[in-house]
Amino acid sequence: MNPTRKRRLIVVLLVVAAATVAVGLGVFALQQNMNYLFTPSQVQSGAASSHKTFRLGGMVKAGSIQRSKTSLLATFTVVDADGAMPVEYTGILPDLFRDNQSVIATGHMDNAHFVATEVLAKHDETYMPKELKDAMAKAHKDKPMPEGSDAGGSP
Amino acid sequence: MTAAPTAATDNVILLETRELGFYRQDEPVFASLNFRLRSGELGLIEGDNGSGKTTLMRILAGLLHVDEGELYWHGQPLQREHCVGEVLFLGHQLGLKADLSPSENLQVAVGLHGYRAQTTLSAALAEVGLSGYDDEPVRRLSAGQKKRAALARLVLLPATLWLLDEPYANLDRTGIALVNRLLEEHLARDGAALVTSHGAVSFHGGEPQRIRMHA
Amino acid sequence: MNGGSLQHFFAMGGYAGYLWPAYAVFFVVLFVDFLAPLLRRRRLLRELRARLARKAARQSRQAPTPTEPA
Amino acid sequence: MSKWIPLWLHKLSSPPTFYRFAGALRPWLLALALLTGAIALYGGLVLAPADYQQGDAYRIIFIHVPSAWMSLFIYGVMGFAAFVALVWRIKLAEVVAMESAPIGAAFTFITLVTGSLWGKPMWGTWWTWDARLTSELVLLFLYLGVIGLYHAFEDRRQGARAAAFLALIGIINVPIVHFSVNWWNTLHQGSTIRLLGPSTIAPGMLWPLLTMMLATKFYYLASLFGRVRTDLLDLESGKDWVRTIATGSTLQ
Amino acid sequence: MSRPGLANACAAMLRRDLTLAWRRRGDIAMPVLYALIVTMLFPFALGPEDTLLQRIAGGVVLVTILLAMLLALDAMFSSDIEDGSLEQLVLAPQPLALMLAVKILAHWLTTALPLIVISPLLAGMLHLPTAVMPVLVLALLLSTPMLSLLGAILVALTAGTRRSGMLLALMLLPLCVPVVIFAAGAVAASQQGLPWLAPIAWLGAALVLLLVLAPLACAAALRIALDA
Repeated sequence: MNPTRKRRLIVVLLVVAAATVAVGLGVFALQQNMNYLFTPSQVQSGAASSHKTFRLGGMVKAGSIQRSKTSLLATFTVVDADGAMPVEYTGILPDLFRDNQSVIATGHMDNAHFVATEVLAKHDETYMPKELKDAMAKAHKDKPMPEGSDAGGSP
Repeated sequence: MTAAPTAATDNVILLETRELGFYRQDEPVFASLNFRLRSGELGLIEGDNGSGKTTLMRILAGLLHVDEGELYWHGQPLQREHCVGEVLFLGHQLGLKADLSPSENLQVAVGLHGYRAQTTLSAALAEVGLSGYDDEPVRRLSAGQKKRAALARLVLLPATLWLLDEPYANLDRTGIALVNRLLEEHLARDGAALVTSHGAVSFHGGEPQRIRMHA
Repeated sequence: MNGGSLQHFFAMGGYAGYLWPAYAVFFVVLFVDFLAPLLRRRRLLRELRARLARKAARQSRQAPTPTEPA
Repeated sequence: MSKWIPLWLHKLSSPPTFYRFAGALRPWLLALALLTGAIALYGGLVLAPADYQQGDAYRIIFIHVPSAWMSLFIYGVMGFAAFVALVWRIKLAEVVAMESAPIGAAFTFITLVTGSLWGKPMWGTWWTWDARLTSELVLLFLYLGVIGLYHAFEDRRQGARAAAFLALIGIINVPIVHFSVNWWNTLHQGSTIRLLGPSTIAPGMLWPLLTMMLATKFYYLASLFGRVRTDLLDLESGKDWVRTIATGSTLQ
Repeated sequence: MSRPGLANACAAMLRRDLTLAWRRRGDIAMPVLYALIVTMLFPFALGPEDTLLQRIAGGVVLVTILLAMLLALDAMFSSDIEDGSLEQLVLAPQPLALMLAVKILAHWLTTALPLIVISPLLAGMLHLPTAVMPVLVLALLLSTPMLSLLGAILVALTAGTRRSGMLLALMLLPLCVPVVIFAAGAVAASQQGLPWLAPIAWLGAALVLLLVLAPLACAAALRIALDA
């Protein structure tokens, strides 16, 4: 084998070996649990107890929003499939913040409720006029709009 | 291009250029350069300042990409891998680390290239006249002594083709004689060398092939 | 379209303060992007013409064409 | 090496030919961009109804989303041209790669600013370190790095090759940044327009979006051609064809 | 004539670079001093509040070390370019990528290793809990070689230019974003009592790939940059 080919072969073998090791480590890493967002039921089951500060994600329970008349204090309940967590937050809430809206709140636990330092509203990727939305809502009675997966390629 | 026919026609053609040209910002530095260099032959590249002598050297060394024309090495189109370890290049920058002594510098070069047969480091330093200086950092040597330290690489390392860009610069009379002696010995071993110089060179080991550069 | 609905249009349901700056940025950036090479081209051609004129002047002054340095 | 390239492409890649070709095509491309852009604006700002959730603020998507697409698309074009430039050393490819970078940077900048102007009322924040936003920001830095490296060299062609190399490294980097930031759960919504399955956007909102996408594509080509023409004049200023243009009475 | 083996060539290069670094010991101390000063400034700027300093300690140490390395990065090839040693290296009959890998290793040993050694001190100044220190050092051991490798490619690309300091920072920033995220992620996770192995594994995976690919890219970049 001439030296050029031999050198190329060595390079290719090294790359393949490195890729194998890297894939192995990647698989190992994926098996580890990386959860940076806790749902109310996870918090109640104690999954977040080791954290001081964490993120709470879920839907705003319909009718739970109460705004203070004297300050910017707002309290609401964040729910997921089988858990609920009272949240209190002082500050201006985003426009999209409303009933049944997905939100992410950053903050810490204070006794049984969550004190948020930041509340972000997550909107879905569906765009449609209000009339159409109402019509659709009528069609699938009290079924929430599908929350799309985040696997899309374009921003 | 004028390439005077030389006596050494029986030797193998080591290096050949065909219609070699080079452009900088689309301005030709030189164009259609043709010459053949046989083993045991010295090529003297002549030309004014800015005629592309250094550029040609860097192309032949493989530092610059060939824009136009072809290069042949032993009759084959030149590829980097073919002439690896057979070419020594001495450029304007000598490639010496100022904080290392001449012998330390040479050790690195030997580590990369290996020794030529029957040479030792101290013998090479003695040959270029740097015997007493092998522990002095290069920084403290004079310009001529630095050049000699770089020339010691030619003595020490194995190579077929030497590419020497202005080897006589900064050298005194004995230094010039040293370069000529090294060249003669190299040619006698069937090596070949290309030397650039813008000054007159008196080379005693036979008439060199003269290669004129112009755009 | 009467004045009222035009006003309504520009109000953008209360989001005018966000919407119109976004559109302004879009058009201003693209306009600058489009203009820059045109200006550069004008400058280049002007410089080139000046250079050629200088060269011609030089050549006419020295009757035998001088060798240009590469 | 050039035998792999079809003859017409080889001819087109000669600077004077491309200069004329681009010059002839550019006004048409610009006209198409303006026309489709105007239609899209009318459709997006006037005809399209307000969104059920976001009201009128969603109308920023008509520039934000096409710009975001273009920022990635142009990077793709730049990366491809950079690859061609490095492998085959074709001057035109170098110029296309280098002149795509400022346009890409412009679209990336627009994406970031309009996204910010959209995020404030909708999410409640101007900026969040979410995967898409961060990778878009990194994209901007990559574009700036390519532009900066290109201009750092005295020899333009050498600069182009070095910057092309950087552009290729960057291609690998963008998805990595995206996935690494994805860790921190993402706030940005998913893709609206899907290749597979139905789009989750009403048709009245979709067509202006697609039209605007077309307009930005036309605009990119028009702008690129203008830039490439200028750069070719600069790079080839020693050649006869450029002298003819410079001294010719008509600024063609 | 006898061609020296790869091991000999690597040893010669490594010895050369380490000797050179040792002859200029003062230069090794500079990044360390820089990192100490920058870390010291944080308590002054933010106030000596323990909880706040603790929260930012991991990230501050990482970023400080990144910046200190950036400071020393420019010098990786500059003297070799000035005196022509790099040309000689390119023309040597050894694989350029391997030789560059050795140079990068030498650079890492002389700039990053001293920084890693003092990193517990830096973290201690910001009251990072002692239990987190091993994770921090591990994260640094995996991430600093990546910065050296990525930096080497970019330094090689700018080898033909004169002004490169700011440009280098601009180009390195996007490339080191993922490295910083994962390294800081590991430290933060460990600090919060979470499993921190996953980000460390990602760092390891990236490092293994870069160890092979970066020297090759660096060699290609250098040939482009010298080609003028």
